[in-house]
Amino acid sequence: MYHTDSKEKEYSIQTKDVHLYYGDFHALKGISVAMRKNQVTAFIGPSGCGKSTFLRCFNRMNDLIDNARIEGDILVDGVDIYKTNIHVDDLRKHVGMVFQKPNPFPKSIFENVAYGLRVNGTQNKNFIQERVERSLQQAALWDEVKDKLKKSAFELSGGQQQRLCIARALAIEPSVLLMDEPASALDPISTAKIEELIYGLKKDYTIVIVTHNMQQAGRVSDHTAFFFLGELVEFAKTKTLFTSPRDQRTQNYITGRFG
Amino acid sequence: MSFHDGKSSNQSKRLAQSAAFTIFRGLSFSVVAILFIILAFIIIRGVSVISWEFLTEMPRNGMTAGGIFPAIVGTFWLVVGSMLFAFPIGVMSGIYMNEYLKDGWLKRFIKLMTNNLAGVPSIVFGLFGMALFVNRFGFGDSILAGSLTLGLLALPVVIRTTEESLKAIDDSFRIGSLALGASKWQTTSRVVLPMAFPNIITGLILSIGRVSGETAPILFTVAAYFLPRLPDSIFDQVMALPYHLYVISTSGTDIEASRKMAYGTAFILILIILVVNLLANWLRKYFAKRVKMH
Amino acid sequence: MNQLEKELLQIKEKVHEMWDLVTFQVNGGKVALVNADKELARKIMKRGKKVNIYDIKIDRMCENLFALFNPVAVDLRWILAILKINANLERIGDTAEGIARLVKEADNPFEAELLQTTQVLEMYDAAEAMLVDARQALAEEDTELAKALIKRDKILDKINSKADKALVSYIQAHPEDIAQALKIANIIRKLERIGDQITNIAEEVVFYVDAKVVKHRQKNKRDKNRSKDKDNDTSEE
Amino acid sequence: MKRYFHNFGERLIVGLLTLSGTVTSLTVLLIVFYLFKEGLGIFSMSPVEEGTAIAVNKQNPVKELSASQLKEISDQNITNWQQVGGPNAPIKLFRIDDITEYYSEEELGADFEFVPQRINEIVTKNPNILAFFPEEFLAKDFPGRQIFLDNISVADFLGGREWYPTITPAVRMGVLPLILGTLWVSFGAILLALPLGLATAVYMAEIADSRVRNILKPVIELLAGIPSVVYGFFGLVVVVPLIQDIFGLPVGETALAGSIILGIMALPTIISVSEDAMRTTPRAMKEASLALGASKWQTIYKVVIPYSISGISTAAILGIGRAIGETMAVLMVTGNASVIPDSFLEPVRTIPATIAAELGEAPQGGIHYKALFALGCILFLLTLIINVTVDLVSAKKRENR
Repeated sequence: MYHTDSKEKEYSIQTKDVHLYYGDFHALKGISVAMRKNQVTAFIGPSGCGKSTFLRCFNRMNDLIDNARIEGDILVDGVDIYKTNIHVDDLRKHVGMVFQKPNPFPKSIFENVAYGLRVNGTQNKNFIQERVERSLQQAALWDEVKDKLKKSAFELSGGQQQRLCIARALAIEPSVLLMDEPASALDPISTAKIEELIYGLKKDYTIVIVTHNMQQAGRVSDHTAFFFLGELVEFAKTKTLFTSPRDQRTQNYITGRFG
Repeated sequence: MSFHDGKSSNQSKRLAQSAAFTIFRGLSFSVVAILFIILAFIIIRGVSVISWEFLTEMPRNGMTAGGIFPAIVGTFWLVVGSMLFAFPIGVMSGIYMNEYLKDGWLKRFIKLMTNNLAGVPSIVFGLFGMALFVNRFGFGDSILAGSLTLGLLALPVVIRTTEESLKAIDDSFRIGSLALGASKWQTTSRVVLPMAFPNIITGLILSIGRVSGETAPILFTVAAYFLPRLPDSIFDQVMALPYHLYVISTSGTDIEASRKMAYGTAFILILIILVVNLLANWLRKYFAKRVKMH
Repeated sequence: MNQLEKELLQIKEKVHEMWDLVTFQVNGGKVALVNADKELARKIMKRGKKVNIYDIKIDRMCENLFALFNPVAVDLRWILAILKINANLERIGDTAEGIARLVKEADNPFEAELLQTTQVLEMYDAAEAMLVDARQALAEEDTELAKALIKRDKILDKINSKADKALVSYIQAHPEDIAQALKIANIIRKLERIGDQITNIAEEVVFYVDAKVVKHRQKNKRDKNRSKDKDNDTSEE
Repeated sequence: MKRYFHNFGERLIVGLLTLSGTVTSLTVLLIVFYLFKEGLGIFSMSPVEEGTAIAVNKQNPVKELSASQLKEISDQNITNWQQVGGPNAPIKLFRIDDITEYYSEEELGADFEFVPQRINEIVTKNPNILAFFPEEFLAKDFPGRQIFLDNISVADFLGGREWYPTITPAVRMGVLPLILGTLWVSFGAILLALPLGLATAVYMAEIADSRVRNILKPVIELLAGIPSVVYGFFGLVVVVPLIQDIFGLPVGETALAGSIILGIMALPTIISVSEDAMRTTPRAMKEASLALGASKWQTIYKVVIPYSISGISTAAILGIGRAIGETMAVLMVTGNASVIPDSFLEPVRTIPATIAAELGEAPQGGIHYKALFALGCILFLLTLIINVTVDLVSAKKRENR
């Protein structure tokens, strides 16, 4: 039943035998994985294992690196995103991203959220207004900032800035939200807030999150993928992976017995 | 879903981008073209003038024939003299400012002064050199006065180079060394300076290029219009390449006749800069490779 | 409410459902005993299987929670307590099932006098009440109630220790009912065990709420009391 | 003992370093001191050439003349005393060389010992005379009235529209044409260099791939290293004739030629400073923009340029600074006419070029010498303003972060 067409449509991201090279360095080695719609998938693994690189394939952020070369198929909502007629900025509109460190623009809170709309050609003021408000609400930030939308985004705390960045990503209504260690630069309280947010966003978005923090993967994700040395070692339901991993390397990693 | 339907949601956005990029690429290449025109022009016209005689003989016939040997020697001594002055003081100042000077009004003051010195036009150095070294100290027009003036000109460059190189060294190395009980100077001399050395030396070499091409500061402090002999002491006047080029291209006895000499001189000046830049680049790569090997 | 709290709540609900089952087993046992209702006894035994499923389910939920949420402090104590409460409940269920089996296997209804003289029904009442209170103590984080419960276990102990004497005199009076009397003796032992298991639950409640370990202190005290009373009790496993 | 020596050595080194560190500051203070000591001296000097006496007949009501009137008179633009507040009579100009028209050599004496007496006679005889003669010939019993000119005032110096530092009898020292010439040429240069430089910086920092960048970077460095005299030479032999041909001018040495050469010379500064500024834009910020579906170009003008705007301003200001202070190249290509420019196709003269061209001929300690130092002061102040502006701009940038 997993091979029927109707089932295929439930996958938001599918990759088939993806290889990625930085010059001579083989960074990703034949990764095939399928991520369901409206689920949270976490990528874990030691530093340099390729999890961030893989994440950045989904919105073609690796295009920015001069000597990166990619092979294999990556399908987002059934479309091969490395096909030649794909416009990369349209893809990125469709696949939102939140980064490791909060990176608001040096603009006002409002303008930060409106940025994505403006660069994509939206000019209707009312529409922008509404969308900004809704995005901030979705990011659970509205109540904290509604009285200071014109203030600089840098006046917010780190955790608030990160939620602002999430709101910014949500404003252009992506279907997939990529999160590259979104809480690694935050304190535990802010981290908890971000994680709560992820639960809430799950019903509208497909979320892929890279995290160094295994507990975080455990807390927020439905499925977890463990990467090691550019390989996908294990991909399973998070509960399964954390209680009874099949691969010895996964076991060693999640128990902290890494050589 | 719009990202895969073949045509874009934002056609104008893409158009603006390709237009902007085309313009920028065009302008950038025109900058490169300008440089190549200048270089090519002078090299092509100048290279044919170069001969053993041109390099080793005195100028003759109102500087329309012969060579530029005294100017080469003069520039050499000026570079040596100014660097003898600027290197030690500049490097030590840089070390002092980055490693020893604590944040506060003194540091701000010295920084401000250094920045100002860097921005002072070279002709003002010439004026100052004339007032202080030539007249006040009574050195007269001499290699000493010229070297000191050029040295002052190079000083802020050397200081800034040193400072930037030191600043690039991460504080953790200093802290690591201090934590092992090393003194401040031991830390500076054994940890910080060796790491900063490649950048400092590259910067120093580039400042040689700067000094060798300066004309304005030596106009009134050392340069001789025509002096077909070599200097005997540091109180002698000398000819210098850049000034020589200026003279024979604007006020020689027979400007048309000396044009050939001018091309040759300009070529030598460019050659010096090329060599200095290539050397600096090579050193940069060499040191980078060595660091990687460690 | 954060995700951890949601997960904890789910476990809590499961525990309460299990508690319902176990309460039914204990309470039903008394009714079956009095009425010699073999049908009810069978039902109780059947319910035991369901309790076992709950036991495994709750264990699995706790395991996942440990693995995925790394509970600390009160959450950690709660989940540790729940693990043990779960085990104790399951054993209470098992014990109640054992009583039900005795009732089912009994040939004829138990003699009223026998029930009377051994105070087995009073014992039953006390155990039932303790089970209810233990549940309340857990739900309301009431450590006073829990501590009181631990003391109330003595009532069962007392009845238990008196029961031997009562049984001996009953058997001497009614030698024909010896089989019945032995069954009752067995039931009394089992009830006493239920009391101990409820005590364990109460101790876990205190541990979870106050972060205090009361079990050994209580047991030591109890042991001392026992040695003073010079009782030769074998019900402790 | 060893410990003590160790401390001593350490202290010695610190002392040495401190000494070096203060050298720069001392140098700047010395420069300021000498420049201003010499330069300000001009305001306590008379514009009249040292040792020259100016005199009129006693009857003449004119008691004072300004330096500019004096020049007009000697250029014969003013020929009647009325024009300078005197009676309606033609001005009879007398210079010491003219004395031979009045007297024979014998009458002047073999060693010119009778000259003062003869001058007395001439001045007394001619009521409309204006006489210039060396002070050594001024007799003790001089019957005429000597005229003294006011010292050069700051307003005259800065606001004067004429720069004739060597004419007799009285020099004209107005630096306005030089200041305007400097600003004019620099303005032209920046007009050319800024668009080119910024475009190149944007291209190098954001658009070009690393291969192209690795070629461009050393090329720009090379452009920065070429001596100004070589640029001047190139301007002289290529740009100047080209301008002459294209615009059909009598001479090609114009402000335009200066601006072109200075523009090229300012390019490396503008490019490297603004490129560095753009490169400091955090990668995260650019990625955030791209991840929101912005195109590369949108990211450049909406994120990179606003972020690095203070660095870009710094680049522009430094470029202007480079252009203002540049000497040799300008000297060689701008024609050096000290007139206030009103088009780019006229020759102009800049402050640095003036200093370079004239200092060699100015007698030490004289008014011309001092005037050139005063020009140096102006130049120094201009660059000081630029440096302070740069400091303020970059301080603002730090604040923004």
